[in-house]
Amino acid sequence: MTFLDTLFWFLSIAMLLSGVGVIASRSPVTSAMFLVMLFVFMAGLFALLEAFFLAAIQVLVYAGAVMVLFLFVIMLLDVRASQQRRVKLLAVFGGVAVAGALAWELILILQQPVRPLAGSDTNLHGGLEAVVKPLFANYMLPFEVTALLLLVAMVGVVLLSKRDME
Amino acid sequence: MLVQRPKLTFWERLYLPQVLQGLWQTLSHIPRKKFTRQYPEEKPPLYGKYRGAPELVRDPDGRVKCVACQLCEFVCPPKAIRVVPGFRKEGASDASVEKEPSDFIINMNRCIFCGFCEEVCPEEAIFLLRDFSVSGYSREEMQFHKDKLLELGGVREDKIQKWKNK
Amino acid sequence: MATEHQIELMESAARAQEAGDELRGERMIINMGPQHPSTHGVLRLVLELDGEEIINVWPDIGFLHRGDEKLAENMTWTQFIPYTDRLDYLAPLANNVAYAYAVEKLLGLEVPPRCQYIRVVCAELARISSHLLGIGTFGMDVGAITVFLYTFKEREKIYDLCECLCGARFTTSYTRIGGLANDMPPEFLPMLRKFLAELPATIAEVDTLLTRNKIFLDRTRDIGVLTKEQAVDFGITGPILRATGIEWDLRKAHPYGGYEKFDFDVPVGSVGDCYDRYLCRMEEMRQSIRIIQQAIDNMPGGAWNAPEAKIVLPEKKAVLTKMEELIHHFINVTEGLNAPSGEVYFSAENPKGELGFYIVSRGGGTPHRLKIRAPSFVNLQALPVMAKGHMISDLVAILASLDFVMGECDR
Amino acid sequence: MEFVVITMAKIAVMLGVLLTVVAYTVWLERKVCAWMQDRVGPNRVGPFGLLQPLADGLKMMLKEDVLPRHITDKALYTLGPLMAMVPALVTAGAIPWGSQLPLFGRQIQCVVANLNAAVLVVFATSSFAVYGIVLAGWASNSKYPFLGGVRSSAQMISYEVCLALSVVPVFMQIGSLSLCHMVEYQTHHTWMIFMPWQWPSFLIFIISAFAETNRTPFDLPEAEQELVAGYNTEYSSMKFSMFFLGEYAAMFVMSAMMVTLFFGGWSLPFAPFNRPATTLWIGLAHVAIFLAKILVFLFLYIWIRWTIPRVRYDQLMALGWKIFIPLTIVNIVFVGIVLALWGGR
Repeated sequence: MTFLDTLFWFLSIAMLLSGVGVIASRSPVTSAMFLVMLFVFMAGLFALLEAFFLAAIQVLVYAGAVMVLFLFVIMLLDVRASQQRRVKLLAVFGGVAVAGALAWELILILQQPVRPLAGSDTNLHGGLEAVVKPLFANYMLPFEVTALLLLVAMVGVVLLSKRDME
Repeated sequence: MLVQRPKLTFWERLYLPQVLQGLWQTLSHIPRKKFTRQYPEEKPPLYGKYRGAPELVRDPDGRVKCVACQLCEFVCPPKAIRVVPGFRKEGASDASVEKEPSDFIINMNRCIFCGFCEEVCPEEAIFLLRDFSVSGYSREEMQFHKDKLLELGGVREDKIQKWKNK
Repeated sequence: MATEHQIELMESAARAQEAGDELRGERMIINMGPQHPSTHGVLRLVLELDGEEIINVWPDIGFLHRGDEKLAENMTWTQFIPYTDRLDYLAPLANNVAYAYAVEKLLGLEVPPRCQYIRVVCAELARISSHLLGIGTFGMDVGAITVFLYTFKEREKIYDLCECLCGARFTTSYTRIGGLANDMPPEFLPMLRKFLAELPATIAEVDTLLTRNKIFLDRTRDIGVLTKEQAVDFGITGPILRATGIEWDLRKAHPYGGYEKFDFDVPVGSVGDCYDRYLCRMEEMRQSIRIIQQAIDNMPGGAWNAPEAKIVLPEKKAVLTKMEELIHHFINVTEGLNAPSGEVYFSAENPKGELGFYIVSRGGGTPHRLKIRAPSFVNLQALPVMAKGHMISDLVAILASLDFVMGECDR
Repeated sequence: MEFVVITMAKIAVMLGVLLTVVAYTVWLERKVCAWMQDRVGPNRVGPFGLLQPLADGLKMMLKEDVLPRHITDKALYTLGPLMAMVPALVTAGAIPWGSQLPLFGRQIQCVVANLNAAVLVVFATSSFAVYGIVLAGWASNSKYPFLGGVRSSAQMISYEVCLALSVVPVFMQIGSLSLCHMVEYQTHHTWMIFMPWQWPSFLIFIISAFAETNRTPFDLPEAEQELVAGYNTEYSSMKFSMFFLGEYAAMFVMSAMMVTLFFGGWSLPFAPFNRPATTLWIGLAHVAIFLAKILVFLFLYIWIRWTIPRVRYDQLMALGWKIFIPLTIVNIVFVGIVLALWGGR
C-alpha cells in the first residue's frame, strides 16, 4: 500500500464515520459539526484526485458558508425539543428504502467498465480550467438560467420574510 | 450659546480624512516623552502640604507632645483613633503637663486621611506626614500603637514651646 | 427604579408574553452589571432584548449605598465634609463647595471674596476633571481607548493640583464651614497657569480623534434622544438638560458664590442626543478654563476664612497661646458650630447637574436631617426612555453620555 | 519519502516562525499602544519587556482551566478554541514565504504547499475560523458569549464574500489562482499596488480583512464595553490563549495575503531581490523582506485599533452588504473593462 492509498483509506473511513456521526448524534449542533468534518474529508478525497479547485470550493461553499448558516439556525432554535425526538416507523422504512435504492444504483454503476471522462484530453491538474471552460463555453445557457432561478428564489425569500413587518 | 453640530464634507462622510488625521495624531505621540512613572524606582513628587498617614511627634526635648485631650478621637469622622489617657511620671521634667496617652491607637484600615485630627489638635502633636504606602499583612498589623506612631512621626520643631515655662 | 421584586414580576410578565406569541421570536432577559465594564460602577441593568434591540431596561440601583444621609445626622456639620468627597467622587471639590455653601446659607454667613474665588477655581477644576473623565470613558465605550488615556493624563495633572491645594488627590475635604481648610499654597497658581496653558492641546486632541470622526458620529448622532419636555419632566439637570436645548445653568440662573462676577457662556445643544451631550461637555471645559483664568487674574487678597470665631476654627497659633481661642476651639470641635433651627435648600451647578442639599436643622451642632439631591440619581431615571428601541451598542453610548456616578446615585 | 520529510521540516520551521511572530505581535501591540498613549508598555520582563510573551505564555499554561458548571457540551466547548486557532496556522502553509533556499544541494521552495488554487485554499481554510467563534459562543451556554457568537458568525460570513470578491480583479489580471504565480508576475511586471486600477480592490480587501479578523473598528464579537468579552467570556487558561493566538495568527495571515497579492510578496523591485534566490543568503533575505512587509501591516492593524472608535453591529452589516458587495461587483466589471481595453496581460 502506498502513501496515497493509505491516505485514501483513511479519508474514506473517516468520512463514513463522520456520516454515521451525523445521523447518530443526539444534539443537532454535534450533527452539524460531523457534517462539516464529512465535507472536509470529502475535500481531502478531491485533493487526492488532484482536483484542488473542487476541493477548495467544496470547503469554501459547503463547510465555510452553508454549514455556518445551518449552525446559525440551529443555535437560534430550541435544541432541547429536537433532542427528544422519537423514532418514527414510517421514517425508518422510508430511510431504509432510499438507502437500498442508492446501494442498488451504486452496484449497477460499479459493474460498468470505467469509461474515460468526456473531456479527458484536457489537463485535469488543478481542474480549474476543466471546470470553468465547459461551464462558460458549452453550457452557458443552463448556467445563466440557474443563476436567474437562484436570484428569483432569493428575492422570493426576502419578500416572504419581509411580509410580517408590514 | 448653541454648540455647533458640524456639517461633514463629502470626504469626511467617507470616513477617511478624520481617520487619517487621527492616525497622524496617535503616531505623533510615539516619540513623545512618556507620561507614566516607573513607580517603585521613581517616587512621585508630593506637592503642597501632603496628607499622608497621621503620626505622633515629639518636641525637640524628646517629650511626647500629645496630652491625651482626645479632641482628635472625638473629631475623627470614621472613628479610627482611640486614645487611652494616662499620667506623666511624677518628678519628670515634663511633669507639669500632667497627662499623656498611655496608648494611642490609630486603625489605619479605617483612617481616611482627612486631616481633621491634625487640624483640631491644640498641642500640634499629631501630623499627617508624607507616608503614602501604608500596608500590612493583617488587621492587627494595621493598628498603629503609640510607639510605632511616635517612631514614624519623629521630632518636630516647636517655635512656641507652650509647656516650657509652666 | 425598580425593586428586586418588581424586576422579577416584570421578568415573568415578559416570559408570559413571550410564550403568548412565539412567532415574534424569543426575547432575552440579560443582566448588565453590577459587574460590567460599561456600567461605570455598580449599576445593574436588566435588559429585555429582541435580538440586539432593547425592548425594556430596568435599572437596579443601591449596590453602593452607604447611608450618607443618615450618617450626617450623627456628626457635626464639619465632620460631614469628608463624606461629601465620596458623593460624586469624580468631582469631590465641587461637592465640598456645594456643601459648604449650603450650611453657610443655613447660618446666613457670607464668606470673604478670596474664599469665594478659590471656591470657584475648585468647582471649575472639578468640572474639568469630571468632564475629562466623562468624555474619556465615552470614547472608550464606543471603542476609542486612546482618548481615555489622553484625558486621564490631563486629569492626573488636576490631581496634582488638588494635592498641592488641599493635600490629597482624591478625597479633598477642602472646604470648611465659613472658609477653607487652608489658603492656596504659593506654588499652586503657577502650577494652575501651566495646566490651563496645556489643557487646550488635549481638548484639541480629543477633538481631532472624535468630533468630526464619522464612526463616532454614526455611533452617537440621534442616539438616546431626550426632548426638552421629557428632560424637564424627569427633572434632569446639567449637561444632559442643556444638550436638549434648555439654557439652565444654576451659575447663571441663581448665581451663588460670586459667579455673577464672571463672564462665561452656557453651551446648549439642539437635538438632545449623545452627540450633543458630548459637544456640551467639550464646550463646558473651554468655558471653565475661561472662568478659572478670570478667577486667578482677579484673585482678591485678604482673609480666606470668615471672621466668625464661633464658626470657623481659630488660628492655630492663637489656640496654642491664648486661653479664649483655646476654649472656642474646644467648643467648636466638640459641640459643633451652633446652627439656628430652620430648613434650607441650596443647590449648586455640579459637573453632573444640580447637586442640592436640603437641610433641616433643629439647632445645635448636627443636622436633624440632610437630604442630598444627587444629579446622577435623577438623570439615571431617564435611561429606560432613552434606551428603548436602540441596540446594546447604543445603550453603552447612552450610559456613557449620561456620565453618572454611582457613589452619588446610591449615596 | 523525501518529499514527506522535507514538507514536515518546512511545516515545523513555518510553525516555529509563525508562532514566534504571533507572540511578538502581542508584545508589539502592547508596546505600540503604550507609546501612542504616552505610556511605556511592558518593560519588566527582560530588556524592553522582550521576554513578556514567554512570561504570558507560561502564565496562561499555569492558570487553572475553569470549566463553568453550566457548560453541558464539553466537547464542543473544547473544540471552539481549537477551531479558532488551527485554520489560521494551516492557512500560512499555502503562502509563499520566500523564493527558494539552496540547501544541502537542493532547491527548497519556501512554501509548504505550492497549490494552483492557493487563494481559494486560503479563503476556504480561514472560513473555518468562524466555527471556533460560533461554537465557543454556543457551547458556553451563556448569554453574552452567545450574542458574541451570533454577531461574529454573521459578520464573518458577510465579509468573507467581500474578501473573496475583492481580489477577483487581481486574478483576472494574472490568470492564475496560485500565490506563487502572483509573486512571480509581480516580479516581472510591477507590484499590484502600483497599478491604479487595482486600488479599489486593495482598499476593499484591506477593510474586509479588518472585519474578517475581528479587529477594531470591527471588533464587535468581543467588544468588551458591550459584551464583556464576547465569545471568550467563559474561557480561561490555554483555551483562552488559543483564541488570542488564533486572532493574531489570522492577522498575520491576512497581512501575508495583502503582501503577496498587492505588495510583491518576498520581492523588492531591484536586483537581486526581484528574481528567485541563487544563494542561501539571498533566499533568507527574501524571507526577511516578506516578514518585514508583514510587520508593516501588523503595525497598521495595531495603529488603527488604538486610534478609532468601533462601528455598530447593524452599521457593519449595512456597510458589508449594501456598500462593499455591490462595490466589489462594480469593481470586477471596471477592472475587466480596463484590462480589455488596455490589455492587462
